Amino acid sequence: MKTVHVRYFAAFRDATGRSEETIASAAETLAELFGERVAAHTALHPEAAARVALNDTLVDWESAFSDGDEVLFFPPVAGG
Amino acid sequence: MKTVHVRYFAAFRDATGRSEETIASAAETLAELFGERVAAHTALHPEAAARVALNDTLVDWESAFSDGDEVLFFPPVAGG
Amino acid sequence: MSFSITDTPIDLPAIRAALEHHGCGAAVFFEGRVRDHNEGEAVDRLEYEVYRPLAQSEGEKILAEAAERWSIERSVCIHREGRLELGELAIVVGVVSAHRDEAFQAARYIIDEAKVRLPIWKKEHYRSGEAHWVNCQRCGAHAHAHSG
Amino acid sequence: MSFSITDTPIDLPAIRAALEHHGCGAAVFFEGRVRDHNEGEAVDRLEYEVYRPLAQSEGEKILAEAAERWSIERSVCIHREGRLELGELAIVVGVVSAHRDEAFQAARYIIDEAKVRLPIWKKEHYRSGEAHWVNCQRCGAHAHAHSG
Repeated sequence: MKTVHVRYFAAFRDATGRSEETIASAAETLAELFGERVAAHTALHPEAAARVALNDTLVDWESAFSDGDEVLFFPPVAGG
Repeated sequence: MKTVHVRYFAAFRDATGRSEETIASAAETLAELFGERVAAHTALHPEAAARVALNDTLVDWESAFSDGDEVLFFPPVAGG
Repeated sequence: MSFSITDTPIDLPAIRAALEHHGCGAAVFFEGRVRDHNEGEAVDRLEYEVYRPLAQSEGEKILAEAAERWSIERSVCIHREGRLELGELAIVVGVVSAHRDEAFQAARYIIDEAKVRLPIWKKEHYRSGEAHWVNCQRCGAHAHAHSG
Repeated sequence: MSFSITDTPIDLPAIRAALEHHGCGAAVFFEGRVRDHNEGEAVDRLEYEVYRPLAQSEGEKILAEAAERWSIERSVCIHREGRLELGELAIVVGVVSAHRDEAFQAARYIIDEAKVRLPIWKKEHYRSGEAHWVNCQRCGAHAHAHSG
Protein backbone atom coordinates (compact mmCIF):
# COMPACT_ATOMS: atom_id res chain seq x y z
CA MET A 1 0.00 0.00 0.00
CA LYS A 2 1.18 3.46 -0.90
CA THR A 3 0.00 6.62 0.73
CA VAL A 4 -0.71 9.44 -1.73
CA HIS A 5 -2.10 12.91 -1.49
CA VAL A 6 -4.88 13.41 -4.06
CA ARG A 7 -6.30 16.74 -5.24
CA TYR A 8 -9.56 17.28 -7.13
CA PHE A 9 -10.35 20.30 -9.32
CA ALA A 10 -13.49 21.97 -10.61
CA ALA A 11 -16.18 19.37 -11.45
CA PHE A 12 -14.18 16.62 -9.74
CA ARG A 13 -14.09 18.67 -6.55
CA ASP A 14 -17.85 19.19 -6.76
CA ALA A 15 -18.36 15.44 -7.37
CA THR A 16 -16.21 14.31 -4.47
CA GLY A 17 -17.24 17.11 -2.16
CA ARG A 18 -13.59 17.81 -1.32
CA SER A 19 -10.57 19.46 -2.84
CA GLU A 20 -8.07 16.95 -1.45
CA GLU A 21 -7.65 13.77 0.53
CA THR A 22 -4.83 11.54 1.67
CA ILE A 23 -5.44 7.90 0.91
CA ALA A 24 -3.81 4.50 0.99
CA SER A 25 -3.94 2.66 -2.31
CA ALA A 26 -2.91 -0.68 -3.76
CA ALA A 27 -3.28 0.63 -7.32
CA GLU A 28 -0.32 0.35 -9.67
CA THR A 29 -1.18 3.02 -12.23
CA LEU A 30 -2.84 6.41 -11.97
CA ALA A 31 -5.74 5.07 -14.03
CA GLU A 32 -6.28 2.39 -11.42
CA LEU A 33 -6.00 4.96 -8.66
CA PHE A 34 -8.68 7.06 -10.34
CA GLY A 35 -10.83 3.93 -10.70
CA GLU A 36 -10.59 3.42 -6.93
CA ARG A 37 -11.65 7.02 -6.37
CA VAL A 38 -14.66 6.55 -8.69
CA ALA A 39 -15.62 3.56 -6.58
CA ALA A 40 -15.20 5.57 -3.37
CA HIS A 41 -17.18 8.65 -4.50
CA THR A 42 -20.52 7.83 -6.06
CA ALA A 43 -20.84 11.18 -7.85
CA LEU A 44 -17.37 10.95 -9.43
CA HIS A 45 -17.43 9.70 -13.02
CA PRO A 46 -14.77 9.08 -15.62
CA GLU A 47 -14.36 11.84 -18.21
CA ALA A 48 -12.95 11.22 -21.66
CA ALA A 49 -10.69 14.27 -21.65
CA ALA A 50 -9.62 14.16 -18.00
CA ARG A 51 -5.90 14.46 -17.31
CA VAL A 52 -3.64 13.62 -14.45
CA ALA A 53 -0.53 15.25 -13.01
CA LEU A 54 2.03 13.72 -10.70
CA ASN A 55 3.90 16.19 -8.49
CA ASP A 56 2.96 19.10 -10.78
CA THR A 57 3.89 17.39 -14.06
CA LEU A 58 1.29 16.15 -16.53
CA VAL A 59 1.77 12.43 -17.05
CA ASP A 60 0.19 9.47 -18.80
CA TRP A 61 -2.69 7.69 -17.06
CA GLU A 62 -0.71 4.45 -17.22
CA SER A 63 2.14 5.96 -15.19
CA ALA A 64 3.07 4.37 -11.90
CA PHE A 65 3.26 6.41 -8.70
CA SER A 66 5.18 6.21 -5.46
CA ASP A 67 4.49 6.45 -1.80
CA GLY A 68 4.22 10.13 -0.81
CA ASP A 69 3.39 11.42 -4.30
CA GLU A 70 0.90 14.19 -4.92
CA VAL A 71 -1.65 13.29 -7.60
CA LEU A 72 -3.82 15.94 -9.32
CA PHE A 73 -7.01 14.86 -11.07
CA PHE A 74 -8.04 17.39 -13.73
CA PRO A 75 -11.48 17.23 -15.33
CA PRO A 76 -11.61 18.33 -19.01
CA VAL A 77 -10.19 21.85 -19.28
CA ALA A 78 -12.05 24.82 -20.74
CA GLY A 79 -9.75 27.84 -20.77
CA GLY A 80 -9.97 30.86 -23.03
CA MET B 1 -9.83 62.56 -81.10
CA LYS B 2 -11.27 62.41 -77.62
CA THR B 3 -10.51 64.85 -74.87
CA VAL B 4 -9.89 63.21 -71.49
CA HIS B 5 -8.88 64.38 -68.08
CA VAL B 6 -5.99 62.26 -66.77
CA ARG B 7 -4.83 62.02 -63.13
CA TYR B 8 -1.51 60.60 -61.90
CA PHE B 9 -0.88 59.28 -58.40
CA ALA B 10 2.19 58.70 -56.23
CA ALA B 11 5.15 57.50 -58.34
CA PHE B 12 3.30 58.31 -61.57
CA ARG B 13 2.82 61.89 -60.38
CA ASP B 14 6.52 62.12 -59.55
CA ALA B 15 7.42 60.67 -62.96
CA THR B 16 5.21 63.02 -64.95
CA GLY B 17 5.81 66.02 -62.72
CA ARG B 18 2.09 66.69 -62.54
CA SER B 19 -0.98 65.37 -60.78
CA GLU B 20 -3.32 65.90 -63.74
CA GLU B 21 -3.57 67.00 -67.34
CA THR B 22 -6.24 67.33 -69.98
CA ILE B 23 -5.23 65.78 -73.27
CA ALA B 24 -6.54 64.91 -76.71
CA SER B 25 -6.02 61.28 -77.66
CA ALA B 26 -6.66 59.00 -80.62
CA ALA B 27 -6.18 55.88 -78.44
CA GLU B 28 -8.97 53.31 -78.35
CA THR B 29 -8.19 51.57 -75.07
CA LEU B 30 -6.88 52.76 -71.72
CA ALA B 31 -3.73 50.67 -72.28
CA GLU B 32 -3.11 52.61 -75.50
CA LEU B 33 -3.80 55.88 -73.72
CA PHE B 34 -1.24 54.99 -71.07
CA GLY B 35 1.23 54.07 -73.83
CA GLU B 36 0.81 57.57 -75.28
CA ARG B 37 1.49 59.08 -71.86
CA VAL B 38 4.64 56.97 -71.51
CA ALA B 39 5.77 58.36 -74.87
CA ALA B 40 4.97 61.91 -73.76
CA HIS B 41 6.70 61.74 -70.34
CA THR B 42 10.23 60.31 -70.51
CA ALA B 43 10.31 59.41 -66.79
CA LEU B 44 6.99 57.53 -66.89
CA HIS B 45 7.38 53.77 -67.22
CA PRO B 46 4.95 50.88 -67.36
CA GLU B 47 4.47 48.98 -64.09
CA ALA B 48 3.34 45.38 -63.95
CA ALA B 49 0.82 45.95 -61.17
CA ALA B 50 -0.46 49.36 -62.25
CA ARG B 51 -4.23 49.78 -62.41
CA VAL B 52 -6.59 52.15 -64.08
CA ALA B 53 -9.92 53.68 -63.10
CA LEU B 54 -12.45 55.34 -65.32
CA ASN B 55 -14.69 57.89 -63.61
CA ASP B 56 -13.88 56.44 -60.16
CA THR B 57 -14.43 52.80 -61.12
CA LEU B 58 -11.58 50.33 -61.48
CA VAL B 59 -11.67 48.89 -65.00
CA ASP B 60 -9.73 46.64 -67.32
CA TRP B 61 -6.82 48.12 -69.25
CA GLU B 62 -8.48 47.02 -72.48
CA SER B 63 -11.57 49.12 -71.74
CA ALA B 64 -12.54 51.85 -74.17
CA PHE B 65 -13.13 55.41 -72.98
CA SER B 66 -15.22 58.33 -74.11
CA ASP B 67 -14.79 62.00 -74.73
CA GLY B 68 -14.94 63.84 -71.43
CA ASP B 69 -14.00 60.84 -69.25
CA GLU B 70 -11.75 61.13 -66.24
CA VAL B 71 -8.95 58.53 -66.23
CA LEU B 72 -6.94 57.69 -63.09
CA PHE B 73 -3.58 56.00 -63.45
CA PHE B 74 -2.61 54.13 -60.28
CA PRO B 75 0.92 52.82 -59.79
CA PRO B 76 1.20 49.55 -57.81
CA VAL B 77 -0.51 50.01 -54.46
CA ALA B 78 1.14 49.49 -51.09
CA GLY B 79 -1.41 49.98 -48.35
CA GLY B 80 -1.31 48.52 -44.86
CA MET C 1 7.56 36.11 -24.14
CA SER C 2 5.34 36.59 -21.16
CA PHE C 3 2.61 34.33 -19.84
CA SER C 4 0.57 35.13 -16.77
CA ILE C 5 -2.60 34.47 -14.83
CA THR C 6 -4.42 37.35 -13.18
CA ASP C 7 -7.35 37.60 -10.82
CA THR C 8 -7.93 41.27 -11.70
CA PRO C 9 -9.14 42.64 -15.06
CA ILE C 10 -6.63 42.10 -17.86
CA ASP C 11 -4.61 45.27 -18.42
CA LEU C 12 -4.65 45.85 -22.19
CA PRO C 13 -2.52 49.01 -22.18
CA ALA C 14 0.21 47.09 -20.35
CA ILE C 15 0.05 44.33 -22.96
CA ARG C 16 0.28 46.89 -25.75
CA ALA C 17 3.25 48.55 -24.09
CA ALA C 18 5.04 45.20 -23.79
CA LEU C 19 4.54 44.68 -27.52
CA GLU C 20 5.87 48.01 -28.77
CA HIS C 21 8.77 47.20 -31.04
CA HIS C 22 9.92 49.36 -33.92
CA GLY C 23 11.23 46.35 -35.82
CA CYS C 24 7.72 44.92 -36.03
CA GLY C 25 5.31 45.87 -38.78
CA ALA C 26 2.59 43.51 -37.65
CA ALA C 27 0.69 42.94 -34.43
CA VAL C 28 -2.11 40.43 -33.94
CA PHE C 29 -4.28 40.35 -30.85
CA PHE C 30 -6.83 37.76 -29.88
CA GLU C 31 -9.34 38.48 -27.11
CA GLY C 32 -11.57 35.87 -25.58
CA ARG C 33 -14.56 37.63 -24.06
CA VAL C 34 -17.39 36.44 -21.85
CA ARG C 35 -20.27 35.75 -24.22
CA ASP C 36 -23.92 36.07 -23.24
CA HIS C 37 -24.86 32.65 -24.56
CA ASN C 38 -23.56 29.13 -24.91
CA GLU C 39 -25.30 26.25 -26.60
CA GLY C 40 -28.66 27.95 -26.39
CA GLU C 41 -28.45 29.02 -22.74
CA ALA C 42 -28.34 32.65 -21.61
CA VAL C 43 -25.13 33.17 -19.68
CA ASP C 44 -24.99 35.64 -16.80
CA ARG C 45 -21.37 35.41 -15.67
CA LEU C 46 -18.42 33.03 -15.56
CA GLU C 47 -15.99 31.68 -13.06
CA TYR C 48 -12.53 30.47 -14.01
CA GLU C 49 -10.65 28.10 -11.76
CA VAL C 50 -6.94 27.90 -12.48
CA TYR C 51 -4.33 25.54 -11.18
CA ARG C 52 -1.59 28.12 -11.26
CA PRO C 53 1.65 26.13 -10.98
CA LEU C 54 0.90 24.00 -14.05
CA ALA C 55 -0.96 26.72 -15.95
CA GLN C 56 2.11 28.89 -15.66
CA SER C 57 4.60 26.29 -16.87
CA GLU C 58 2.31 25.01 -19.62
CA GLY C 59 1.55 28.56 -20.78
CA GLU C 60 5.25 29.40 -20.98
CA LYS C 61 5.80 26.20 -22.94
CA ILE C 62 3.13 27.18 -25.47
CA LEU C 63 4.70 30.62 -26.02
CA ALA C 64 8.13 29.03 -26.44
CA GLU C 65 6.77 26.59 -29.01
CA ALA C 66 5.23 29.44 -31.00
CA ALA C 67 8.51 31.37 -30.92
CA GLU C 68 10.32 28.31 -32.18
CA ARG C 69 7.91 27.63 -35.04
CA TRP C 70 7.45 31.17 -36.32
CA SER C 71 9.74 34.12 -36.66
CA ILE C 72 8.04 36.39 -34.14
CA GLU C 73 9.60 39.08 -32.01
CA ARG C 74 7.48 39.08 -28.84
CA SER C 75 4.39 37.38 -27.48
CA VAL C 76 2.11 37.83 -24.50
CA CYS C 77 -0.68 35.65 -23.15
CA ILE C 78 -2.73 36.53 -20.08
CA HIS C 79 -5.58 34.44 -18.70
CA ARG C 80 -8.08 35.61 -16.17
CA GLU C 81 -8.98 33.78 -12.98
CA GLY C 82 -12.07 34.09 -10.77
CA ARG C 83 -15.43 35.70 -11.42
CA LEU C 84 -16.06 37.50 -14.74
CA GLU C 85 -19.04 39.48 -15.96
CA LEU C 86 -20.41 39.62 -19.53
CA GLY C 87 -18.05 41.26 -21.99
CA GLU C 88 -15.00 40.95 -19.74
CA LEU C 89 -11.74 39.63 -21.14
CA ALA C 90 -11.08 36.00 -20.27
CA ILE C 91 -7.85 35.72 -22.25
CA VAL C 92 -5.72 38.00 -24.38
CA VAL C 93 -3.01 36.85 -26.78
CA GLY C 94 -0.73 39.37 -28.49
CA VAL C 95 2.07 38.71 -30.97
CA VAL C 96 4.32 41.10 -32.89
CA SER C 97 6.57 40.25 -35.83
CA ALA C 98 8.18 41.90 -38.82
CA HIS C 99 5.53 40.50 -41.19
CA ARG C 100 1.91 39.64 -40.70
CA ASP C 101 1.79 35.99 -41.66
CA GLU C 102 3.92 34.93 -38.71
CA ALA C 103 1.95 37.04 -36.24
CA PHE C 104 -1.38 35.58 -37.39
CA GLN C 105 -0.17 32.00 -37.31
CA ALA C 106 1.56 32.28 -33.95
CA ALA C 107 -1.43 34.01 -32.31
CA ARG C 108 -3.73 31.32 -33.62
CA TYR C 109 -1.45 28.57 -32.37
CA ILE C 110 -1.19 30.11 -28.90
CA ILE C 111 -4.94 30.46 -28.37
CA ASP C 112 -5.68 27.01 -29.81
CA GLU C 113 -3.14 25.35 -27.54
CA ALA C 114 -4.10 27.45 -24.52
CA LYS C 115 -7.70 26.31 -24.80
CA VAL C 116 -6.85 22.63 -24.67
CA ARG C 117 -3.69 22.49 -22.58
CA LEU C 118 -3.96 24.96 -19.71
CA PRO C 119 -5.38 23.51 -16.48
CA ILE C 120 -8.23 25.99 -16.37
CA TRP C 121 -11.91 25.27 -15.84
CA LYS C 122 -14.90 27.40 -16.64
CA LYS C 123 -18.15 27.45 -14.71
CA GLU C 124 -21.02 29.11 -16.50
CA HIS C 125 -23.71 30.75 -14.43
CA TYR C 126 -26.95 30.93 -16.38
CA ARG C 127 -29.73 33.43 -16.19
CA SER C 128 -31.92 30.51 -15.08
CA GLY C 129 -29.92 30.35 -11.84
CA GLU C 130 -28.19 27.10 -12.75
CA ALA C 131 -24.44 26.76 -13.11
CA HIS C 132 -22.36 24.17 -14.96
CA TRP C 133 -18.73 23.37 -15.42
CA VAL C 134 -18.36 23.67 -19.17
CA ASN C 135 -17.47 20.49 -21.05
CA CYS C 136 -17.83 18.46 -17.96
CA GLN C 137 -21.45 17.84 -17.20
CA ARG C 138 -21.91 17.30 -20.90
CA CYS C 139 -19.26 14.65 -21.43
CA GLY C 140 -19.95 12.80 -18.19
CA ALA C 141 -21.83 10.08 -20.04
CA HIS C 142 -18.81 9.11 -22.14
CA ALA C 143 -16.54 6.42 -20.79
CA HIS C 144 -12.92 7.45 -20.83
CA ALA C 145 -10.24 5.35 -22.40
CA HIS C 146 -8.03 5.02 -19.36
CA SER C 147 -10.49 3.92 -16.69
CA GLY C 148 -10.47 0.21 -17.41
CA MET D 1 -19.12 47.16 -40.71
CA SER D 2 -17.16 50.34 -40.82
CA PHE D 3 -14.34 51.33 -43.15
CA SER D 4 -12.61 54.67 -42.97
CA ILE D 5 -9.52 56.65 -43.87
CA THR D 6 -8.08 59.09 -41.37
CA ASP D 7 -5.34 61.70 -41.48
CA THR D 8 -5.04 61.77 -37.69
CA PRO D 9 -3.75 58.95 -35.45
CA ILE D 10 -6.01 55.90 -35.46
CA ASP D 11 -8.26 55.93 -32.40
CA LEU D 12 -8.01 52.43 -30.92
CA PRO D 13 -10.41 53.00 -27.99
CA ALA D 14 -13.07 54.07 -30.49
CA ILE D 15 -12.49 50.90 -32.52
CA ARG D 16 -12.75 48.80 -29.38
CA ALA D 17 -15.96 50.54 -28.38
CA ALA D 18 -17.45 49.86 -31.80
CA LEU D 19 -16.64 46.18 -31.37
CA GLU D 20 -18.18 45.64 -27.93
CA HIS D 21 -20.83 43.00 -28.36
CA HIS D 22 -21.97 40.61 -25.66
CA GLY D 23 -22.86 37.96 -28.19
CA CYS D 24 -19.24 37.73 -29.29
CA GLY D 25 -16.76 35.49 -27.52
CA ALA D 26 -13.91 36.28 -29.89
CA ALA D 27 -12.20 39.43 -31.09
CA VAL D 28 -9.22 39.54 -33.45
CA PHE D 29 -7.26 42.71 -34.14
CA PHE D 30 -4.58 43.25 -36.71
CA GLU D 31 -2.35 46.31 -36.51
CA GLY D 32 0.01 47.37 -39.27
CA ARG D 33 2.71 49.53 -37.70
CA VAL D 34 5.49 51.64 -39.21
CA ARG D 35 8.58 49.44 -39.11
CA ASP D 36 12.10 50.78 -38.76
CA HIS D 37 13.44 48.77 -41.69
CA ASN D 38 12.48 47.47 -45.11
CA GLU D 39 14.58 45.30 -47.35
CA GLY D 40 17.76 46.19 -45.51
CA GLU D 41 17.22 49.96 -45.38
CA ALA D 42 16.70 51.92 -42.18
CA VAL D 43 13.32 53.64 -42.36
CA ASP D 44 12.76 56.99 -40.67
CA ARG D 45 9.12 57.71 -41.44
CA LEU D 46 6.39 56.99 -43.97
CA GLU D 47 3.94 58.88 -46.06
CA TYR D 48 0.67 57.36 -47.24
CA GLU D 49 -1.14 58.81 -50.21
CA VAL D 50 -4.76 57.73 -50.50
CA TYR D 51 -7.24 58.22 -53.30
CA ARG D 52 -10.17 58.50 -50.97
CA PRO D 53 -13.24 58.02 -53.21
CA LEU D 54 -12.10 54.62 -54.44
CA ALA D 55 -10.36 53.60 -51.23
CA GLN D 56 -13.65 54.10 -49.40
CA SER D 57 -15.79 52.11 -51.81
CA GLU D 58 -13.22 49.35 -52.20
CA GLY D 59 -12.71 49.14 -48.42
CA GLU D 60 -16.44 48.82 -47.82
CA LYS D 61 -16.58 46.11 -50.48
CA ILE D 62 -13.84 44.12 -48.71
CA LEU D 63 -15.67 44.28 -45.36
CA ALA D 64 -18.91 43.21 -47.04
CA GLU D 65 -17.16 40.25 -48.67
CA ALA D 66 -15.75 39.15 -45.31
CA ALA D 67 -19.18 39.39 -43.70
CA GLU D 68 -20.62 37.29 -46.48
CA ARG D 69 -17.99 34.57 -46.27
CA TRP D 70 -17.76 34.21 -42.49
CA SER D 71 -20.27 34.37 -39.71
CA ILE D 72 -18.95 37.50 -38.00
CA GLU D 73 -20.88 40.06 -36.03
CA ARG D 74 -19.00 43.32 -36.67
CA SER D 75 -15.86 44.49 -38.43
CA VAL D 76 -13.84 47.69 -38.57
CA CYS D 77 -10.97 48.72 -40.82
CA ILE D 78 -9.22 52.08 -40.58
CA HIS D 79 -6.29 53.15 -42.74
CA ARG D 80 -4.09 56.11 -42.04
CA GLU D 81 -3.24 58.85 -44.55
CA GLY D 82 -0.34 61.33 -44.59
CA ARG D 83 2.89 61.37 -42.61
CA LEU D 84 3.58 58.65 -40.02
CA GLU D 85 6.46 58.20 -37.59
CA LEU D 86 8.03 54.90 -36.48
CA GLY D 87 5.72 52.70 -34.47
CA GLU D 88 2.55 54.54 -35.52
CA LEU D 89 -0.47 52.61 -36.68
CA ALA D 90 -0.87 52.50 -40.46
CA ILE D 91 -3.91 50.23 -40.48
CA VAL D 92 -6.09 48.53 -37.90
CA VAL D 93 -8.51 45.70 -38.61
CA GLY D 94 -10.87 44.45 -35.93
CA VAL D 95 -13.43 41.64 -36.12
CA VAL D 96 -15.75 40.15 -33.51
CA SER D 97 -17.70 36.93 -33.76
CA ALA D 98 -19.24 34.28 -31.55
CA HIS D 99 -16.32 31.89 -32.14
CA ARG D 100 -12.66 32.47 -32.85
CA ASP D 101 -12.17 30.68 -36.14
CA GLU D 102 -14.40 33.10 -38.03
CA ALA D 103 -12.80 36.17 -36.46
CA PHE D 104 -9.29 35.00 -37.36
CA GLN D 105 -10.19 34.11 -40.92
CA ALA D 106 -12.14 37.28 -41.60
CA ALA D 107 -9.44 39.54 -40.12
CA ARG D 108 -6.82 37.84 -42.25
CA TYR D 109 -8.94 38.20 -45.37
CA ILE D 110 -9.57 41.89 -44.73
CA ILE D 111 -5.91 42.81 -44.26
CA ASP D 112 -4.78 40.66 -47.20
CA GLU D 113 -7.31 42.24 -49.54
CA ALA D 114 -6.74 45.76 -48.20
CA LYS D 115 -3.05 45.52 -48.97
CA VAL D 116 -3.56 44.69 -52.62
CA ARG D 117 -6.83 46.41 -53.49
CA LEU D 118 -6.98 49.80 -51.78
CA PRO D 119 -5.66 52.69 -53.90
CA ILE D 120 -3.05 53.64 -51.31
CA TRP D 121 0.64 54.31 -51.87
CA LYS D 122 3.47 54.31 -49.39
CA LYS D 123 6.57 56.46 -49.62
CA GLU D 124 9.39 55.37 -47.36
CA HIS D 125 11.79 58.02 -46.09
CA TYR D 126 15.11 56.44 -45.22
CA ARG D 127 17.63 57.47 -42.65
CA SER D 128 19.99 58.04 -45.56
CA GLY D 129 17.81 60.95 -46.66
CA GLU D 130 16.47 59.17 -49.71
CA ALA D 131 12.78 58.40 -50.21
CA HIS D 132 11.08 55.81 -52.41
CA TRP D 133 7.57 54.85 -53.31
CA VAL D 134 7.44 51.26 -52.12
CA ASN D 135 6.99 48.62 -54.81
CA CYS D 136 7.34 51.18 -57.51
CA GLN D 137 10.94 52.07 -58.02
CA ARG D 138 11.69 48.40 -57.59
CA CYS D 139 9.36 47.01 -60.20
CA GLY D 140 9.97 49.76 -62.74
CA ALA D 141 12.21 47.48 -64.75
CA HIS D 142 9.42 44.96 -65.38
CA ALA D 143 7.35 45.41 -68.49
CA HIS D 144 3.63 45.26 -67.75
CA ALA D 145 1.28 43.06 -69.64
CA HIS D 146 -1.08 45.76 -70.80
CA SER D 147 1.30 48.31 -72.31
CA GLY D 148 1.64 46.82 -75.77
